[in-house]
Formats: sequence, C-alpha cells, structure tokens
Amino acid sequence: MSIKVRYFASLKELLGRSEDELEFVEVMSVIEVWKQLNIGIELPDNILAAINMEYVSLDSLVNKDDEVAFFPPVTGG
Amino acid sequence: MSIKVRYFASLKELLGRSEDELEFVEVMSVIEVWKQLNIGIELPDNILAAINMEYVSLDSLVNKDDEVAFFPPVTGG
Amino acid sequence: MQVKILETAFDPLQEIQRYQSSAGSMKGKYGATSIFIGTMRDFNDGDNIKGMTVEHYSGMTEVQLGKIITEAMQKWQVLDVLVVHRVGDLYPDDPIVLVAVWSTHRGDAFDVSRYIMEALKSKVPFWKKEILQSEAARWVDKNTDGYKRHE
Amino acid sequence: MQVKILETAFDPLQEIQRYQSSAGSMKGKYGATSIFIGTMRDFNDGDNIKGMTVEHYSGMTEVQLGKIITEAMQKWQVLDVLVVHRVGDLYPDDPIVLVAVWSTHRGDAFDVSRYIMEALKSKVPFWKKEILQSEAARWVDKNTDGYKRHE
Repeated sequence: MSIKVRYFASLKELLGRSEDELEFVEVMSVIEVWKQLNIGIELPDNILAAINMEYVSLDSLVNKDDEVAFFPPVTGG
Repeated sequence: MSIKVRYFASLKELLGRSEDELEFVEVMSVIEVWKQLNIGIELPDNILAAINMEYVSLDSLVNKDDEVAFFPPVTGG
Repeated sequence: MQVKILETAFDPLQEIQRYQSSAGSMKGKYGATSIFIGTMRDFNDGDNIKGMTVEHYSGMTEVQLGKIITEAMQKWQVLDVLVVHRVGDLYPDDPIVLVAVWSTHRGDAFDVSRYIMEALKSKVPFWKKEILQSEAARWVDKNTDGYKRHE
Repeated sequence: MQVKILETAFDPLQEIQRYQSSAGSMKGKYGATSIFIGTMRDFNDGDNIKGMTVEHYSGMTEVQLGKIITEAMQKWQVLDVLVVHRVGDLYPDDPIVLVAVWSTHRGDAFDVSRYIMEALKSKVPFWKKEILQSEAARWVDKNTDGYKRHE
C-alpha cells in the first residue's frame, strides 16, 4: 500500500528524479505529500497537481494506491 | 459608347436573359438603368447591384463604358 | 496569396500540399495553419440533394476575394492565404471551398480563416442551385449564419 | 473520435485523409471541416531554435484530451474529431499538433477546432523544451494567448 508520486518537465530536472514512492500510512493532502518527499524544498508557486490524472487543488486528499503528480504549467500544442 | 448590363442566377432565369446593352446617352442611376431595360418589371427587393465589379447602391451613377450587374444575395462557400 | 476558381473537382489536401511546397519562404516561419473546407452535403433544408450547380460572376469573384484577403492581411499578422472555390456541376461529397491561412501565431490563423469564410459567404458573387432527388431544381436563397437552423 | 500521441514525425494532411476515408459514415453528411495544424518554428522569443523536445504525462494526456473532446461534442453539433500530437524530438518545420473537426454547419466546426486547441494548450500535460542555436536548452515557461507577443 503506497502512493506513487511523479514529477515532470522542469520540476523533474530541478529535483533530479521523476518519481517517488510514499508508504501509505494515513490520508493526507497533496501538499503534505510534497512536504514529506521534498523536505526543505518549497513547492514552486506555479506548480500544478493531479491525482489519478485529474487536476486537483493542493489541499485535496490522497488515498492509498493513488498516483499523485506535480508539474509546471503545460506548454503543448 | 454603351453600358453593359448583366443578370445572374435566379434573376437571369426570371428575366430569361443574362445581359443587355444600353446605349449611353447621359449619366443616370443604377435603378434607372434597370427601369429602362425592364419596363414594367419592378426590381425585386433583395437584388444587389454592382458597377464595374464593386457593390453599389441603387442611386449610384452609371457612366459610359461601365458594366452594371444585378443579382440575388450570394450563396457561395 | 493565391485565389483559384476551378471548373472541375479538386482535392483540398493536395491543394494545400502543393501551395505549401511552392511557398518555400514560409518554411520554419509559420507556427499555425488554419484550414476550412466546405463540402457538398447530400441534404439541405430537409430534402435529399443529388447535385448542385455553382454559378459565379467571373471577374467580380476574383476582385471581391482579393479585397477580402487584402483586408484580412492588413488587420491580422498573416504569412500567406490560399482560397480555392468550385464552380460548375457538383455532386455530394465534392469539396466546394478551401480557405487555408498560414501565420506565426495561432490566434491570427483562426481569426483570418473564419473572417475570409464569412466574408466570402456574404460578399463574393457565387450562387448555388440545388438539384433535388425529384429532379426539381431550386436556387439557395441565402446563406445562413453557419449554425444549425431550426427546421 | 480519435486521439493519437506519436513519437515519430507525421504528415497532418495524410492523417486527415486516412481518418476521413476510414470514417465512411460521414460521407455526404459533413458540410464543414475545420483543421488546425501547429508547426515548429525556427524562432521563438527572439532566438533561433534548432530543435525541441516534447515531454508528456502518458495516460493523463489521453484522459484530458478525451474530456475536452467529449465536452466539445456535448456543447456543439459535431460529427467527428481527430487530434494528433507529437512527443519526443522535433525539428523546425515538423508538425506538432493536428486538430480536425467535421460538422454539418461551419459555425460548429470553427468553434470546436478553436475550443480544442485552446483547451489543449491550457490543460493537456505536454511540455516543450527548446534547444537554441547555442546548444543551450530552456523549458517554455507558459503558453501565450495565441497572438504576437510584444517582444
């Protein structure tokens, strides 16, 4: 029972890795997931978050087996 | 020295001809050109007029060697 | 800029390909291409349509299309424009009109392709006559605003 | 409806041709096709660009594109939609994105192609990294509104 956490694009380069696993202990918010995995690194202002491939706010709750993602503004097209 | 007058689409079919020549005697308006050539036939309400391939109002003046055209609303595209 | 009035069937995608290849100076410069293709349907106003004849005022057609494209190129930032329109006898699924616009940024390409189509529909002297399944023929009396009519 | 994410170069006109031929049920029914093609430029923000890498969040890309297309098909009268987007390494003049929309009337086709492009640019998880002539690389920080920026 774990949470998969993914990072993309410039954020991935900034952190130097593309994903983390976090053991699921209790329900927590997206921003708390970030804080647990990136101690001392503030989440940059413009970063977006998703749970299970849907956009969410940073106070949304993360459950076991969820996939959480953090990434900068999208620039496709 | 004459004026060439052209009719298009449903108006051409209504009149049974696609063009007229009118001898140029003096400057006159577009609507007078119509009246001289189509005695007793009122110009249908929605008909548009052009002089030398530019849209004009019915009171615009026609000069010698001008090409005048009458046609219904356009339906291309 | 190019305007073509064609009396025989054309392939819009081939026209775009041909024009884009010939306009080599645009290469690497255009980020956006907006294309509109109008195709003959087999129905209109609740009737089945088996054919169509497009008449035009040769000469005025080119003058008016030229004005419309020039106006668009003055108002927006556009690199190039291609307009192709069929005249003569058409059948369902035949392309009627192609408008293709190349620009650096997408906003201009979208605006201009739509502007040209709306202006073409209201100002360029083409007229459509529909041949119904019953062989009856009728002139299309006016162009609509481009959305589904409440029939 | 079809969404394709491609890791190798594609020809937008061939994709349209292929899709239109396979969607035989549309024949005679669509009067309007609106197409947008986004192409890689060789300049951006005042710099010459020699290459680009497009990264995406595989899975979320398809989920978000599917939602956008479904929303558009609920809001407008549309017959079919094709969206193709490149990922991986691109070079100037390479197509990046294709949006093609088929509808009965032109208003819907114009509205939907633009709606999908704007939504794609703001919601679908693609990211572009530009390689400058100097070999320096930089992430594009955000998409613009689609008009020329005052640089």
